[in-house]
Amino acid sequence: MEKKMGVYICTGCGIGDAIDIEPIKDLVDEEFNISICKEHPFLCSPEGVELIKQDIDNEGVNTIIICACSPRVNQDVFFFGPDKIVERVNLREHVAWSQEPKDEDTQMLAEDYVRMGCSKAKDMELPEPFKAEQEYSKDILVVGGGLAGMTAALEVAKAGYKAIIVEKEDSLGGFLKKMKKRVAPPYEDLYDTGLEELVKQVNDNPNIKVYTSAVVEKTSGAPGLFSVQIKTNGSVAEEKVGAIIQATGWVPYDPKRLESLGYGKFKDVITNVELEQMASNGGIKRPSDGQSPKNVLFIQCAGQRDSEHLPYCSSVCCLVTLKQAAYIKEQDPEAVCYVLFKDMRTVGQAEEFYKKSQLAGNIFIRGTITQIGEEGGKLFIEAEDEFLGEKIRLEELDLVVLATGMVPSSQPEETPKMKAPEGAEDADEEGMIEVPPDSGFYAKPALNLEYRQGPELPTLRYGFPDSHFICFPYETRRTGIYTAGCIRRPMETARVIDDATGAAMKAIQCVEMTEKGMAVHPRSGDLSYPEVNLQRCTQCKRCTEECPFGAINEDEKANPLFNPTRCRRCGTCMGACPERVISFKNYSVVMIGNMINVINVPEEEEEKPRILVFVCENDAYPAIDMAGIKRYKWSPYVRFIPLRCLGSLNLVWIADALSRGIDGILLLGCRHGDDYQCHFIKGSELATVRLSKISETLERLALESERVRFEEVGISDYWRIPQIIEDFMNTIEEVGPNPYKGF
Amino acid sequence: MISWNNNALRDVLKEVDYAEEIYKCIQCGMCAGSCPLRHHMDYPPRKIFALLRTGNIDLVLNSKSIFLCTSCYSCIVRCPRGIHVMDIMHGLAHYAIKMGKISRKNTATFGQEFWKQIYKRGRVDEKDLSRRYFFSDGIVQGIKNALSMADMGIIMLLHGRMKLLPEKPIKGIKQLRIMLDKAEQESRR
Amino acid sequence: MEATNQNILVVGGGMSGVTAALEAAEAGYNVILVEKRPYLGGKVTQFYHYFPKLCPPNCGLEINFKRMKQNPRIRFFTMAEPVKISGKEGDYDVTIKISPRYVTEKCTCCGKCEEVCETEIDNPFDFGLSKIKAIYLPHEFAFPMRYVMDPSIVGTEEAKKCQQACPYGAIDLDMKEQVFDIKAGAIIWAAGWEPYEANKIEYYGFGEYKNLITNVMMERLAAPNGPTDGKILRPSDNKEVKKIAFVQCAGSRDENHLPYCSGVCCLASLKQALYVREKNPESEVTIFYIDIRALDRYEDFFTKVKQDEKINFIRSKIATITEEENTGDLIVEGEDTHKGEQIRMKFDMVVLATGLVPNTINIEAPDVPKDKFGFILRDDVVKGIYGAGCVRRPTDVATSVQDATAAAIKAIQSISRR
Amino acid sequence: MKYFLYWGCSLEASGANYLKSLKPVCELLGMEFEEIDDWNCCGASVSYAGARDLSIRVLNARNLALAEMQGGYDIIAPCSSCYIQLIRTNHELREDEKLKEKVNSILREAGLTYNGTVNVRHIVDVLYNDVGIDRIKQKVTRPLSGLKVAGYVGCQSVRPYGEYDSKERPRVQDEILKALGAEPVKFPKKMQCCGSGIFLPEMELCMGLVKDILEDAIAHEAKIVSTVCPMCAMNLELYQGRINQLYNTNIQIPIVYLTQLMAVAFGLDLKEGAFLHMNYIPPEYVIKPILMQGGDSK
Repeated sequence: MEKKMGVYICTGCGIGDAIDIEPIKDLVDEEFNISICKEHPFLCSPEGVELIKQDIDNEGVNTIIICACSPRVNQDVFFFGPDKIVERVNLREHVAWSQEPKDEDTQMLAEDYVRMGCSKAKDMELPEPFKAEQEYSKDILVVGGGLAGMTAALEVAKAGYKAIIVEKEDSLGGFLKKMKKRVAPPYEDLYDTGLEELVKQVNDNPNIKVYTSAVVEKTSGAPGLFSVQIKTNGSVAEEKVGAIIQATGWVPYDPKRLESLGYGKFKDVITNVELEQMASNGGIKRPSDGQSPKNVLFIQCAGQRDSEHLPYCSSVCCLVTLKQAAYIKEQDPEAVCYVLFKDMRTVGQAEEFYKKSQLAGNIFIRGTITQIGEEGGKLFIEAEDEFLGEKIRLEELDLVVLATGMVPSSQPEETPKMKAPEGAEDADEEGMIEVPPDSGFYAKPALNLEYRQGPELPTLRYGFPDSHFICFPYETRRTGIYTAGCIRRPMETARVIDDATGAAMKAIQCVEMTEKGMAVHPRSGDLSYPEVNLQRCTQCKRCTEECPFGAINEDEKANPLFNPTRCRRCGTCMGACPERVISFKNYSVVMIGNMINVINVPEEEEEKPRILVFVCENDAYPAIDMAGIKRYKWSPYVRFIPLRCLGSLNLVWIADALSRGIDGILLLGCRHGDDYQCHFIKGSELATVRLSKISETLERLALESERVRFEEVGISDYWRIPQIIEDFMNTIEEVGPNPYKGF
Repeated sequence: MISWNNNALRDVLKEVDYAEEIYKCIQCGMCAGSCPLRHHMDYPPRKIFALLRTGNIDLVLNSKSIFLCTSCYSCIVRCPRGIHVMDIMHGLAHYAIKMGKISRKNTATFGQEFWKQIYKRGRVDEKDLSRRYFFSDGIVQGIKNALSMADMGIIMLLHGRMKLLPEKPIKGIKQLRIMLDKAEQESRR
Repeated sequence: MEATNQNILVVGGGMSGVTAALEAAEAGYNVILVEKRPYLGGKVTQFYHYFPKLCPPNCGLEINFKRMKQNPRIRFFTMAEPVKISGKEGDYDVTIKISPRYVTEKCTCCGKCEEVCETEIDNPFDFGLSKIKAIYLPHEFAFPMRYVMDPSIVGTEEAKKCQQACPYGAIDLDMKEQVFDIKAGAIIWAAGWEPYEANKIEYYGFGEYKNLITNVMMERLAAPNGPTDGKILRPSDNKEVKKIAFVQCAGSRDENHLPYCSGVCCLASLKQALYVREKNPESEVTIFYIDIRALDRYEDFFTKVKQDEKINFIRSKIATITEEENTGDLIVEGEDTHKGEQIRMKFDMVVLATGLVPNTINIEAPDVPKDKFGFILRDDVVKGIYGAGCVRRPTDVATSVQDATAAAIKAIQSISRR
Repeated sequence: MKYFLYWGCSLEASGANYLKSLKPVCELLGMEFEEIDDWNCCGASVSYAGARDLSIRVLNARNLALAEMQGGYDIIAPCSSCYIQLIRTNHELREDEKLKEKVNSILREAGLTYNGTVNVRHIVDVLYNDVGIDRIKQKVTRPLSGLKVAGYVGCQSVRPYGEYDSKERPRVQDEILKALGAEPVKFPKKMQCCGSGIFLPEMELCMGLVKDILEDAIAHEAKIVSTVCPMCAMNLELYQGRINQLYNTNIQIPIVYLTQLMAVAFGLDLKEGAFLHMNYIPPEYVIKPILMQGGDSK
């Protein structure tokens, strides 16, 4: 596209009072050869916008540089159609509202921002959406045919899409097949599982195809373009799908590990799973003598909330016990059920069901078991009763039920191992270390992805491939692959249904956006995508290793193979690439490099240091905006450059900036570590890792390491912004001016 | 060590009004926290309920707590599970008296005498009630008791706050007794 | 507004409503969203951090608003609410009422009006813990970023003064309530929740004792943009809070108030205990509870909080709170049901962990199944109007978002069934 | 405004000054009373020792049935114990059809039946809601200006059925006191139980309760305590000497009935209208100086 640039400067909101516009107009013309540069006292007014529109119509302007408020506001006002490039220069929050008006330094700051904006606009191209050569599929693969899987498939189908279910057993239903009844809102009663009806609906739906006794042997491709090999009854079928829902459910915690609670030792100690099966198969009987039990004890948290077993709460066991106590009462109204618990966790409206169970005469004891034994064919236990504050003894128990917990089907029985990197301290004798849960090589096989970063979804602790994000619970680290149901976290059936329904939504949304060449969350709708110049690639593998979403495969020569539909457009690959061969149409190493290059670096004698601040545009940038809105003041020597994510930070920018005489470089990014906040998972962490390697560069340039600093800034930390900048300015002052000035 | 006795509760459930509600208790402690005489109780009400659930009825019936209810209704008003805590305490006291387990003799006697007044006359004669209450342990103790309270009596008398004439039974006393007898029979069903 | 029943109407612009709108719009459907407040984001905008990550709610909202700004399929109205719904799945007529904001789209947020305005009102954003000018930006992150004038000054000289101060002619004092009809094929009711009114739990004395606050107020005290700039000071004398109590189940699990468990208050108090411990390092926290309900992996959070020795857990439903008049300290009494002892403890400040009351469908509308507490049930019988988030169950943010995502596909199905 | 006045057993004896002051005050306010013919005791709060719940419901149902038969006016119960037993029974019979049937089957033994049509009211409820603050104010001729009163509510007049007022933070009595020109003081023990029916047998424990209440009232500058229950009045008043002995305190504060203060404020004779001389701790010493300010000390 032949660019015709126009610069429009708003003098409203105090901008006109803070800076002189004429010198800016001059530099736009002189330094960038842009002949159209206009000012308006109220640019976002209809009249202001009209001014721009006229230039578009009459002068053919197609690249518009708006020097006004923050790009976070008035996006709709300054939108002139998809074929126009709009670049925003933030003269309001970052200049007029945070700097001394009519000050020389303020003026220089504004001028630099306009330069950077013009430079950026010059280097930017309109992105063209990615379109694969192959045909896109909008079908959804659902792995797992239990309640979650069937629900997801049905919801997909009801929305007009096709679904394919792959179920490893010979019939649909999953755990529902073992269940007698369901406990669900409004918690007034027990309800039928609805299994038959559900299976019928699935089987009758022409939009759903079911493979039973089947497993996914291989999944290759990318969203919109997945190719799945399904092994079923000795043959292999191939399906093309657009997105995947993994709903492979859970397995009960292995009760053999609960010998201390009498399991395996006493016949009449059983698990809640075993009781459920008995209940649905004709009745609850004592395993020892086949009698119907009169006195039944349920032991809650049989393994759960226990660092030796499952440190987490399994969330459904309280409800399950209440349900099973109801079975026992139904079978024998004279029977008595005791429930030994730590905390009753009947959240929400389920509290009603707890009350109902109490009213049925079931007895709830808060405490911990200290002993279990057998006497005259009956079981007894001793426990510390916290309500009574005394030791208690329960005798004549016919049955003891261990309320065991859920383990995600993704959790391997034993932690897999991998070759330790050189120098790893925790390597074993064979030079192996345990695979961390957030690796694609950790989980048990279910999808068999042909991904360079591993065949399965990375997981959180305890093997749940759940989202780490509170606001984005469907986020996974493999684009277009969503999880649903108890594989994500232990949940009751009502929640499983909701969850699977939501996963269906995400899956169809993904195939729709993918087809249009758009990114999915969090840069939803972004049409840009990374392009690589393979000629200059050195096969260093950094991009393929560091992509947080496993989007890049490798060929046998270790060349990166980009899968644009897997890509989230964070630019981590671009930041990782030492050869600078990865770029987006509107975001590139060169583009940012040129922005750095146009910053005016005064001579040392002028005593006007220059600090470059790379800012995460998702969190730190809004925080700076807020600081401006609060009219906080900070040094006029800083220059902010927003980045898509600090993961896209390329070290060459730091080297370039320092060699140009810029005195210090500050990185403002998200929190990392266990509770990371980076929307691209690893971005800010990778930036710090890269930063740790900058010392080499600094040494080469004979510069002090203090000149580069990373600071964690959350979006609400706007009140810290002035302090962070001041602290850094003080450091730079101590270190002294960059000796490269004027080279 | 407290051992469970599964069947012992049956009688309590029959003999104590609202006793079935003890199962609803979540042991939150609101009842005791709201009770004016909580500091004098051996077991707080919720623990009485927990003990009842174990079937250790004697522990409960021997507890003084069940006689220390001032009928202030705080526990009833505040119980998050809507349990008639006060009524259960009353019922337990009634049952304890019936079973001859009287941990607070004064209160038990006073209450019984009070009821006798009603049964006898349909109304309560305060003077007669206190006389009977003071003399419930025989004449010697009665005189002692009465003397210890004589100052009060005299004050009341002097201020015209003692009815001198004895209360006569109400007109419908006979029918009232029939009704009360029948109510008692019905209660045991 | 095009009259088409291909629209999805989303009622409520909190976390659930915004999510539902975005999920549907990004899949290619047109959404109209109405929000009662003058800005989107709902209740979580007032929160300092989320549990268990202790991260700021604006972080996720920023992403969502960014998604919204560039998505032409969503149209939203603030200060707007539905007043009547009629019709059936695939074909609803909805009457929408928009209250006057008195500030037009011309507002640039320059703040000139606020500078001249002298009248102050109770700041609704801070639950009345602070005052704000009668023309105000609801909060720093408000989206849309636009001022709003409190109706109480409309018609006064003060309002005119504000109008004259505005360099952009953005104040329209003649703005009137607007009522109009739209068509929709499906409706997502995501109107969120209100905190249970703590003064209804009379034995605690909320409203009477200054240093007795609720958990939502605590969020404001901890937030850097709150009334105390994020310092946890007690309201009576701005003293740093050293000894603080959290009273769980303040109204929840209580047949006299909310018989259901509000689901999130345990976790909220665990989180707020950490606020206090972090901001006032010498502080000591006591949490009075019946059961700690930290479901699933939230147990890890509970485990983490328990490790702090200065956070005590006492099993007791607190029975009474009284004020020590000369100091403003609060005395809580109840029974420690673990030790079986009566307790009487003094605190600088007490936080009532009040529960959630659903903003259920309370206007003329087709019948939607609800449980006895007013939570909207989702069944396969009644289609077309779907609850999402805390109108379905008292729950955390992640579950609300999940639920809203589910509601979006349900709404899409209602439209594509036609 | 016609009502049944169910005064119960105490108001003829230990609570005589309550009944005596109530009658002229209510008369002045235009209320008419009728007695329920052949009423019986309500059972008060200690009958449980000798009777089950049903017996007590029956006792009260008999009174309700008699009232219904006799004209069905609202029943005013000035004694809180009577009030709660009557209103509780009424409430339960109205709510629980099965119980009503059972109770009626017993009432039938005496040819009685109760249909649930009578309302049970506390005197405070009637004064506030039927008579109204305005009317009370109109009748005030000797405002109790500056008289700091602890309006003691206690338990059973509001808990748990006192729908006319808050169960935990009642204010109606204080509103009436204000209408009389008095100054009700805020004191946290306003609702703490005095020991009620078990005061006598559990005197040592209950004296502690009363001590707390009175000390609290005094600490909050009350010069006099007003009550609406004969049991409260007696417990608070009669044992002050013993409490001082036991706790080595020096509590002395007059305890009066609300109706006595009303009688004073309405200009009735201190003796023949308010019956202040019947109180053990003479309230005149507190009340007269107040009246002197207003130039009236009759």
